Amino acid sequence: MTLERRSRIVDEVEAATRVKDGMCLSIGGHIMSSHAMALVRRIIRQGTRNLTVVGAASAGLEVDLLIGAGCVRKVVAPYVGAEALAPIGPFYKAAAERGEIETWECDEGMYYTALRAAALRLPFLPTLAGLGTSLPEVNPDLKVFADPLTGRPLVAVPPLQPDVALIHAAYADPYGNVQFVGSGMGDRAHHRAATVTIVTVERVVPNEEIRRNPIATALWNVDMVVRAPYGSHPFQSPGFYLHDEAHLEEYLAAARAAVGGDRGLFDKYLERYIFGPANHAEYLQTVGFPRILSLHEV
Amino acid sequence: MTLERRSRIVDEVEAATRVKDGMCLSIGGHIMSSHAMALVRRIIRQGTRNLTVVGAASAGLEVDLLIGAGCVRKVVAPYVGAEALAPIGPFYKAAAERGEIETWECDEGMYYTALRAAALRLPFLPTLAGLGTSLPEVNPDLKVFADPLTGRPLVAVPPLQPDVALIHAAYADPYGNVQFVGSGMGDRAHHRAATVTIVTVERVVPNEEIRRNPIATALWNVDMVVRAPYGSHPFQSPGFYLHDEAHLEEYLAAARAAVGGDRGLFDKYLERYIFGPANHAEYLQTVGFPRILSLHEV
Amino acid sequence: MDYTTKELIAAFIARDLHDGENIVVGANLPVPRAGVLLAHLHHGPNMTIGLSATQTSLLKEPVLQPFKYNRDFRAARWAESYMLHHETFDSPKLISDVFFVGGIQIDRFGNSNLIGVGRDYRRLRFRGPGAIGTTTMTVYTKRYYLYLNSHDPRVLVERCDFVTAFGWGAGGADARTRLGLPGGGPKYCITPLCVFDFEEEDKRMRLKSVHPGVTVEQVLARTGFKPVVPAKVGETEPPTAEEIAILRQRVDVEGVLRS
Amino acid sequence: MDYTTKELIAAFIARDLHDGENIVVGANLPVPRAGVLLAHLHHGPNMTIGLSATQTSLLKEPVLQPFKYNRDFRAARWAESYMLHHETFDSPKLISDVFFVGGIQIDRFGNSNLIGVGRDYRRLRFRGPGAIGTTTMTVYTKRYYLYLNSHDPRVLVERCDFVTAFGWGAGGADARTRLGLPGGGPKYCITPLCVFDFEEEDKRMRLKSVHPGVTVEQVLARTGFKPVVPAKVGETEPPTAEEIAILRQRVDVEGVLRS
Repeated sequence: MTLERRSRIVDEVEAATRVKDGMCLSIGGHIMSSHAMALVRRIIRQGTRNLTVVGAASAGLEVDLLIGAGCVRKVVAPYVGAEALAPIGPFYKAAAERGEIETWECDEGMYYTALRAAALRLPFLPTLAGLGTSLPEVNPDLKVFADPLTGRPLVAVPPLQPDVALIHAAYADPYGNVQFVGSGMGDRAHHRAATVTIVTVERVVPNEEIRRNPIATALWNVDMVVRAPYGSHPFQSPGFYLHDEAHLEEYLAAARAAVGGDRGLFDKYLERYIFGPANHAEYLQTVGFPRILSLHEV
Repeated sequence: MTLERRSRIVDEVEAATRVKDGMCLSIGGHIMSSHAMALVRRIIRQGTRNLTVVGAASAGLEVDLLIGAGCVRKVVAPYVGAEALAPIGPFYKAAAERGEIETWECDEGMYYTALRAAALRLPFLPTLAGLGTSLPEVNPDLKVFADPLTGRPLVAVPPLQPDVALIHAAYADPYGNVQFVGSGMGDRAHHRAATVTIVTVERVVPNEEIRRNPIATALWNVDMVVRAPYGSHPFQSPGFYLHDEAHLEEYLAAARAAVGGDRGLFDKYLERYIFGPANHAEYLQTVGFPRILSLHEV
Repeated sequence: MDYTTKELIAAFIARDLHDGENIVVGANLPVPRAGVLLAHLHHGPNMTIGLSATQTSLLKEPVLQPFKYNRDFRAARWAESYMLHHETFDSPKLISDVFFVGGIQIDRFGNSNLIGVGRDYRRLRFRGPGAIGTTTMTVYTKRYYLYLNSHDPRVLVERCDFVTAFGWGAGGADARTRLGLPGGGPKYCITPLCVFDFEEEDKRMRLKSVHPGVTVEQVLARTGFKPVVPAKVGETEPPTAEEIAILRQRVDVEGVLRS
Repeated sequence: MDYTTKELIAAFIARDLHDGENIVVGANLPVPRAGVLLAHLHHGPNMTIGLSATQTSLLKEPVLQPFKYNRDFRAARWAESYMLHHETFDSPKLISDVFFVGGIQIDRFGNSNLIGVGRDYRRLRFRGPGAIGTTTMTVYTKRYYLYLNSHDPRVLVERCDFVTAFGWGAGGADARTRLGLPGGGPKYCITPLCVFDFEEEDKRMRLKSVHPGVTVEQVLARTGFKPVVPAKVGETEPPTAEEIAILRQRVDVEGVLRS
């Protein structure tokens, strides 16, 4: 018997081509943590347009960057910002106020309810959240209805199915078994709902290493594994490195100027970090080892 | 500062008194594995009656034993049996055929849907399962209804809330942090739905040991922790010991005779293993070290 | 080549399973279990095998140990990941692509019954073990196989007293889509005598092949309904020497399929 | 005893939290964070502290490090268990007993708005960050606290342009039970000037106490609606020396609450 398991490892350049114009794209992580940035940058570079972006339950500036780069038609995210650095993403705020993007308004609980409905192939799931609020008004996909057993009011949440889920994790073996350092936030919900899952990891590990702690395997059978050390930069990656605040401030200054009417700085940002570097390794080279290694683990 | 955390450790005798006549009691584990038998035996010994027993998604002979001992009014379980040893529990089969117990018919998917509805404090959750089947007829709590968004038929499953959940696990610290060897089957769903959770464990470990692998902590803030080595006997406990087939055969022979009209063997079984021993340690003494130590781990 | 009916069926099942599929293996049905493992070792290196609440690949195991019970924790030794049981049905990515369903009754449209036999649910003549996970699994799996250990007219009935897993309902290729069920429904019904498939239009059970040595008449005499019988009914294809070698040397060393 | 308004508020919050409660601590609201940790170290040895997607007890930590961001993984070093974020809302046993909710608008019935300001949702004058988890959390938590970093008539408004967290709706003690919401609703609204509670019958916001040095008139001048003002409005009780000692020596060593 010499049957061999097929490796699911691809590079970020090839993986990103799986994301096409008009798709629904989810991006895992949580605010300042664990976004598959090597793929997000590549998607901008390849010029993908009209995306529906399902950000993390609380999304960070990766969604803002995609909006600023002109890739986004619609955003699903209960929050887009950078906490104390920026209470709301500059491009997100401006594009929403100007009606340049559509927003699917929900909170985190409703958001996971919608992903779960998709995973279960259900036309809706009910929730108590949203009763008495403006959410069913500003999001007409949410409907108040009477529970068929008791007649009580509930909110019906329709399914939200990403075509592609992008996730950043700590480890994967070549066969699509993925482990996080820590909880993995809400990334399991993305994987379960999405048609295709692409995972970037800090380290590819042998299958034997996965088997040493199988209870830590959070996702299995993911479609593609991309080796991308520092792949969440400028955001943190649990157990590996912290956020690059200086880089995020550089981004925010460029973004704020752009929404104020001067795109010069932002165009330079895009050129320097996204259109210039040929791939993820070149991106890291541009950021530079001194900066990268300054993002300590503890 | 000399604040101290309160220990949640109690013995099985005290813990079982939390279960009162007429309550809804869930029992974790799965078929031949991981039932909190030290508590089940104690509940029989203290003479609790009219229980609604929510067995595991697939329940084993622990539910059958409770029926045989006269503690049960109603059973919720998609399966009650012992696989190849007994395709169906003898007391369960006889009591259901004779109308001596009520059965809340469902399958495993609907069962978890009902527990989830309870955990979420929702009056119902929808499922595709059961459409076109007899389940909504034989279980009038299940209702076919039209999805409020698309008009498609769905089955509404009402909540199922245990008053007390009994769970058997590998380890817990004194503060209610519980870890399994392996998956813990569906026990998290029981804990989330139930008002009170009591966990028997093979070993109580220091809090520091829990902190060494916190991703393995499956339940936290459980209400009581009971130290019960071999507490799942005669069923297996993952990582510790296998099922005691001889004991289960002894039980089955007694149960089969009892449903056939001769309760002698079963009365002896109850006396020997449940009414005789004063506590769990005395039960183990009755079973005996040679038998217990023959239930190897690998 | 000498082989038993159980080995024949295991090989038949194995050939219908595809590389890359995600398939859970129970302990209670040793023949389907052997079929899945044979497929995995024969032509399915990228199959994900669900075993005792874990997922894994068993390619590198020279010999697969049999286990008597579903949750025997010794079978978790090869785990690559664990399945929390309450999450089993949370996504098609977690759910087995393929499933095997037994029945105390199976009707001519592939509906199955695990509740009991009788007219009145409150006074069953024979109480069955319960639906287990079959109601939900058969909603979602890409396809499933009805599997019987004995071919009996009291089991293969015109109409089930109760239905726990919806097959093709009262018939018709759209029986499932009309209800909005995403799964593909029952594909075959496999018994010790034969294999049935389902007629394309009205989804009545149809005799697909008889096992070597079995006649069509024997099947009809032991079947409680009248299946569609094509003009020409072939024989179930015997296992190859390679399949038998894998079965006996790696999958079923204890010879459960030879007993 | 010298103390800042932030320390005063932290102590006020701490006194309202009970031993045994399960409370998640955000990073973005340093004053409520300090209040929760003060309660834990002062009188809550059995509190479960939710921190950076973990649950833990911090009793044995002599000094608690501050963290700027919610998911800073360094705060997971004390983990006893992890919370998968998509399971946060799956059970009251997972959900924080208590929650803190901000708002770009908060109205006189304690409803809050994080969506935006304007009449037309498609053309907001000011787009807010979004509801985060507040819509669902406030459905379930035993009680919650509205918390504002500034006391401003444009924030404390007669009526929110949009509501993301339902407080007491259009008023009435049964406003929440009529909708079937299991949680206890907003208990206090805490600002740099004062603490509001809610009148028992119609649940209008009522001035409960002004912080030392603040007058009722100052509060009214900075509030965009007319709260209920009792004949006698007391002062928010200052922190004790012990509370200040815990805050400065263990909870807030960097002095965020003193800046």
